[in-house]
Amino acid sequence: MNMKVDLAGVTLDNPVMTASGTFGSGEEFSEFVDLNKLGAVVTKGVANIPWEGNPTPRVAEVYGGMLNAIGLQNPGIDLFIERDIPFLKKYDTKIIVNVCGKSTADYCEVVERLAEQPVDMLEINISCPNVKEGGIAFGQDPKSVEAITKEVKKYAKQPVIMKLSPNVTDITEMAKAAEAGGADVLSLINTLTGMKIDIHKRKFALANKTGGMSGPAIHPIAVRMVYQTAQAVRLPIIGMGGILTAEDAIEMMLAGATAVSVGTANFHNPKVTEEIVAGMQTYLEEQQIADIRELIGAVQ
Amino acid sequence: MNMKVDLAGVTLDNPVMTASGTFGSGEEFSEFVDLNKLGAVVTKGVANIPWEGNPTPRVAEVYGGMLNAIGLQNPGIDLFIERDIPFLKKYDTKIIVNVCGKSTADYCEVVERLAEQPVDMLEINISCPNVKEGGIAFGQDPKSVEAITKEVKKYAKQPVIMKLSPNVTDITEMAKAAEAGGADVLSLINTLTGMKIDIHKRKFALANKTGGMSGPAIHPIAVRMVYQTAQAVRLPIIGMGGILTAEDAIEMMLAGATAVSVGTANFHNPKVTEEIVAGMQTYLEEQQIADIRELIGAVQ
Amino acid sequence: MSEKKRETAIIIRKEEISYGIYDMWLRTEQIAELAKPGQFVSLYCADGSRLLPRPISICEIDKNDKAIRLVYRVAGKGTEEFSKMTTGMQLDIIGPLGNGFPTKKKKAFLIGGGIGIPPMLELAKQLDCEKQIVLGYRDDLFLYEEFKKYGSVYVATEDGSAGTEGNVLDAIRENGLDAEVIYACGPLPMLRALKEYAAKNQIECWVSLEERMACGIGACLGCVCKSKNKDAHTNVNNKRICKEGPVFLAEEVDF
Amino acid sequence: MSEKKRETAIIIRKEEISYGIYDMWLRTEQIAELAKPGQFVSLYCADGSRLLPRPISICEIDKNDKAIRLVYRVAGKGTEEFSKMTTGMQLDIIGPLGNGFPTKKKKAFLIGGGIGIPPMLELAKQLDCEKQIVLGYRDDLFLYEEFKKYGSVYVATEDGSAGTEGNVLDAIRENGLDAEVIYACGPLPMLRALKEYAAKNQIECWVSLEERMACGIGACLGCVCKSKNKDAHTNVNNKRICKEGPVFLAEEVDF
Ligand SMILES: Cc1cc2nc3c(=O)[nH]c(=O)nc-3n(C[C@H](O)[C@H](O)[C@H](O)COP(=O)(O)OP(=O)(O)OC[C@H]3O[C@@H](n4cnc5c(N)ncnc54)[C@H](O)[C@@H]3O)c2cc1C
Ligand SMILES: Cc1cc2nc3c(=O)[nH]c(=O)nc-3n(C[C@H](O)[C@H](O)[C@H](O)COP(=O)(O)OP(=O)(O)OC[C@H]3O[C@@H](n4cnc5c(N)ncnc54)[C@H](O)[C@@H]3O)c2cc1C
Ligand SMILES: Cc1cc2nc3c(=O)[nH]c(=O)nc-3n(C[C@H](O)[C@H](O)[C@H](O)COP(=O)(O)O)c2cc1C
Ligand SMILES: Cc1cc2nc3c(=O)[nH]c(=O)nc-3n(C[C@H](O)[C@H](O)[C@H](O)COP(=O)(O)O)c2cc1C
Ligand code: FES
Ligand code: FES
Repeated sequence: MNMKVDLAGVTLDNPVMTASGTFGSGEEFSEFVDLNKLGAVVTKGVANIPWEGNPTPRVAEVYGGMLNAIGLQNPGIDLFIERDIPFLKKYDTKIIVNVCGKSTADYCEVVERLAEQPVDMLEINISCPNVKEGGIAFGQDPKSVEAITKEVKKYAKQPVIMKLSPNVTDITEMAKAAEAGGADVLSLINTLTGMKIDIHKRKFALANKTGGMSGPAIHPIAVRMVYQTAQAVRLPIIGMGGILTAEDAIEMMLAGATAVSVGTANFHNPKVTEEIVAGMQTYLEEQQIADIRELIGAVQ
Repeated sequence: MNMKVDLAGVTLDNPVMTASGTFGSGEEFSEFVDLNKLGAVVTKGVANIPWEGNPTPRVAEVYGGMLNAIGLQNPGIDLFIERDIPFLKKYDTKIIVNVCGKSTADYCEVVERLAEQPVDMLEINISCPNVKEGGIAFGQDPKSVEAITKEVKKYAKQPVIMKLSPNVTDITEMAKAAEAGGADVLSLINTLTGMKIDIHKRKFALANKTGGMSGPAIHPIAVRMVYQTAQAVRLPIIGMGGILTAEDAIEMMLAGATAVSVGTANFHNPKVTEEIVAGMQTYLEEQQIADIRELIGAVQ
Repeated sequence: MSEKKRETAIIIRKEEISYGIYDMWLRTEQIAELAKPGQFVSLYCADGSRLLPRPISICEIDKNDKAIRLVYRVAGKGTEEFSKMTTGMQLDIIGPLGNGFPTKKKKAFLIGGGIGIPPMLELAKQLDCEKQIVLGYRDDLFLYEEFKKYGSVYVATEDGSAGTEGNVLDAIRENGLDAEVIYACGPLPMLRALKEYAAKNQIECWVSLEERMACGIGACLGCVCKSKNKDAHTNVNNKRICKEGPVFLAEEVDF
Repeated sequence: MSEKKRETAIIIRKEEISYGIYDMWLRTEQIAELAKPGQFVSLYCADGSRLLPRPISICEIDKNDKAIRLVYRVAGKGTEEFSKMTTGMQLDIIGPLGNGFPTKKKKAFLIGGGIGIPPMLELAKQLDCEKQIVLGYRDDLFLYEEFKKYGSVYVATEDGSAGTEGNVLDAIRENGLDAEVIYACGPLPMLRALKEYAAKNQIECWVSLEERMACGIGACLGCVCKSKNKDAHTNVNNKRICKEGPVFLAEEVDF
């Protein structure tokens, strides 16, 4: 039974990856999960310099999911290279570094710094709804999606994944723009912008007022967008958004994803990524499917 | 304690209405709810002629919500006027007729037919994701939102509510366009486009492939959009999307809604609308708020 | 218009009667009193991630004890949740829903296939006529003994382990049976075959249909089937299975 | 790095000890063994609409019985769910989380306010020094008797119904107490007042902070507080309450 999938020439042992920002750089979760069992670890977004992120409260629970407005707090690329990459190199899994920035130059700086590093792919986050500059602003206009993709590709030595925002009228426009800009892979979806109000205090639940919504509540929207994108472009897709079980991961692949990322579910069950890998294996056995790649886009 | 709110000169006994399409024309639910206790009944969308709607399956459950692709099945305006309006007139509640169409002319025909009818307001659905023509196509482009609003207003004798789609990059653009077109009230949100795949059959759960997602899972997105819209326009807003409890309804008002509509929750508990009215009353008492209108947009 | 109630029922008996098939008696306030054979109830889940109620046919009605019996197969998360509940626990339900079977005084076939068998039991109890009960099983003959009290019972099994090897029509043919009216509930291929058989033999044929539902009370238009004639309520050729059905004259609907 | 486990624990005792305040003992596999005073566990809800675990401080540890004690107030849906569970039921938990209190051999104030009182109990048991326990209540004196075994206990109540009328600092003043180290858990205004008091009197002051959490293990950066110095892990002036905390030297953090 083959569980391997291919993303722009990088072969993952299985399609299960971690979603950026929900898994740190893997260290905290390594107490619960054998990182060697994951297709890839995608790290928390890293910028050219350390970021302090947003004031607290930064997270709030909502029905079937959560809101976050971390604001891309990160230790900066120097400490990341010095500490996080060596940690991940101890494991037999692929390393995908999520990159954030306030300007195109910021992104390019990080990408350039990573060029000689032993990382397998770069995921460019142009879809964070929780920062004022950069982030989502890049991801809601096809022209700027194409432009930033082109720029980043100039500096990148590894395949480039463009991470798209679901807060758009037509996700396929953004996908096509990223393809036109030279992206190697697309990943979707980032969080949907949401809000929660504490009715007793009559105050916003998050200091940032709005936050990015994630978790099983957004899964049907993610599946729809992955399906639409798979119909519109030829690039491989990393599907994410609300994956909680192996069934959800399989659904995402049937919709057209080559690999999947698991985010919020890690907070509900720190062992979930490994359990999803096992559950997908069981499904293949039960359905007598020899190669997991047969699932990709196989919905009728 | 005042529970009354005002929508474009129409005074509702309380802010709780039913969401179009989830409550028929009230008859089926009148076994469970005293319609006299509701602020208004909003009817299922009605077109100039009867529509058969989409093939089945038309509904599917998702985590914390559901998908529907009814496709605006309706008996047409003639039977509606003959049967449904007289039924609702027996009750002491406001009547809001939801209107759908495949072309601007269709909408205008229905609106014109309703001009001399004893209905209190018209809700124009330009945001249904489940029909090929009309529906959402009108609701995702500010120019066409403004144009259709203007057209409809020419024929309308009652105040016009424009119902907006959440499947857009910037809801405030659509809200401003509707305002510019002369809308009296806005209502939001309609359903978010989603998809579910049956992993055992490897088939779409809905015959229509995609469906509109509703229920508590979408509530934080609805609250965010109501808040943003309330900041952007001066029109009163009917807030809806995932309201399951009195707390959810209050949250929606704090975000800026003058009234609220309850949809999917009716399927979970047919008595829920009445219970929400009672729950809101209790909240006002506990918080010693004399007038429910104090809640509108009162989040800090 | 038939009366419906939303109630909190109490589980008064529950057992697994076949692999993955559960038999559950619920004490109701008024639903048992109002119920007719062929109607169904919808069960609400306790888990907040599952909001839509699950439609389950009424298998038996005990008006004295204000109780109804449901027999269901674990098909997903909702039925799994119910299957784990125990005697004494409470369950929110709504019903009775739908029209139910008509009860004619004609020589009858009562035909059930698989998980469509349970609703035929109360019908068998209430029908006052010559009853030939034909049951199609995969293998395990759940409820079989109970049907014997109400008529002559014929069985078909897929694997031939009991009765006729094959389907219910094979059992009818093998036993040389005939009737003036058919009441049937079961998988679509079975119902389609019966519709054809009834048309060919000019027998009145009542079938109970299934569809995905949201409201269960006729308001959402989620659960329609195509009908031969324009439906009086919908004003188009669609009938609501939860309201005008689930039982239809086979010739009047497409399925 | 302290070890953490995700386990399915069993409720071995549960009672309501004050209005809306529950006392629950859980039998664990390894968590009791690993736990220290001032650490917490996070409890997962059974209902699928609530995905994030609820952080609750460890009130007592019984290593022999592999059990931990949690005392919690019903604050919302999650704690309500726990409050309805009964002995013998299972509950998924993760822990022990966070750093816990240091245990110094200095004359100490152990100060708890409201639902911040429970975590001081295990600390009181384990501290080996002169212990002055100062507890601030709204009214009902839950856990009060138990503290008396481990030191001299002083009480402040908002309504003056017991001990000093006012807050814990009022009780300290009224009783003319002093100490070399403070360990405190409770509402923010209390902790802020203690920080100021400690600074003025140059006392070492340890406070246990709260913040909204998602992962509980230091990965999501949801639960930070501002710190005086750059944190070694985050490389900015933010410390993770679930990991570097919840116990901090008051002067090192902003709150
Ligand atoms: C009128 C009617 C009577 C029925 N009577 C019985 C009965 O007596 N015994 C029995 O075992 N089953 C019966 N069913 C089928 C039963 O409703 C489903 O098996 C059940 O809803 C599955 O729920 P789940 O949560 O376990 O499955 P899931 O697949 O997790 O359910 C997801 C959603 O799909 C719906 N759904 C799934 N399967 C069906 C189905 N076959 N028909 C309608 N909705 C479905 C669920 O209600 C739910 O909304 C009946 C269905 C209908 C429409
Ligand atoms: C380190 C730590 C230790 C704690 N120890 C205790 C204790 O020993 N006893 C006790 O009664 N309470 C304690 N709390 C508070 C407790 O976590 C909350 O009361 C609880 O999470 C509320 O959950 P809920 O579902 O009932 O409320 P809801 O308001 O429905 O919860 C919604 C979300 O907000 C979070 N939340 C709500 N209130 C708080 C809060 N005060 N702090 C952190 N998250 C919150 C919930 O975890 C959940 O994710 C502690 C909190 C922290 C951070
Ligand atoms: C706490 C948190 C932090 C996140 N941080 C990042 C980030 O740094 N970069 C990024 O591209 N996405 C980030 N995301 C988005 C996730 O990677 C993912 O796209 C989203 O959460 C949807 O997946 P899920 O529903 O499985 O969580 C974050 C999400 C959460 C919940
Ligand atoms: C079954 C169903 C049918 C609907 N039909 C209509 C409709 O005819 N016209 C319309 O404007 N909205 C329709 N809607 C959208 C609802 O009115 C509402 O905007 C949406 O469901 C969000 O609210 P909720 O989460 O409370 O259900 C329908 C929704 C559902 C679930
Ligand atoms: S389920 Fe709503 S009309 Fe039948
Ligand atoms: S809760 Fe995730 S870092 Fe503390």
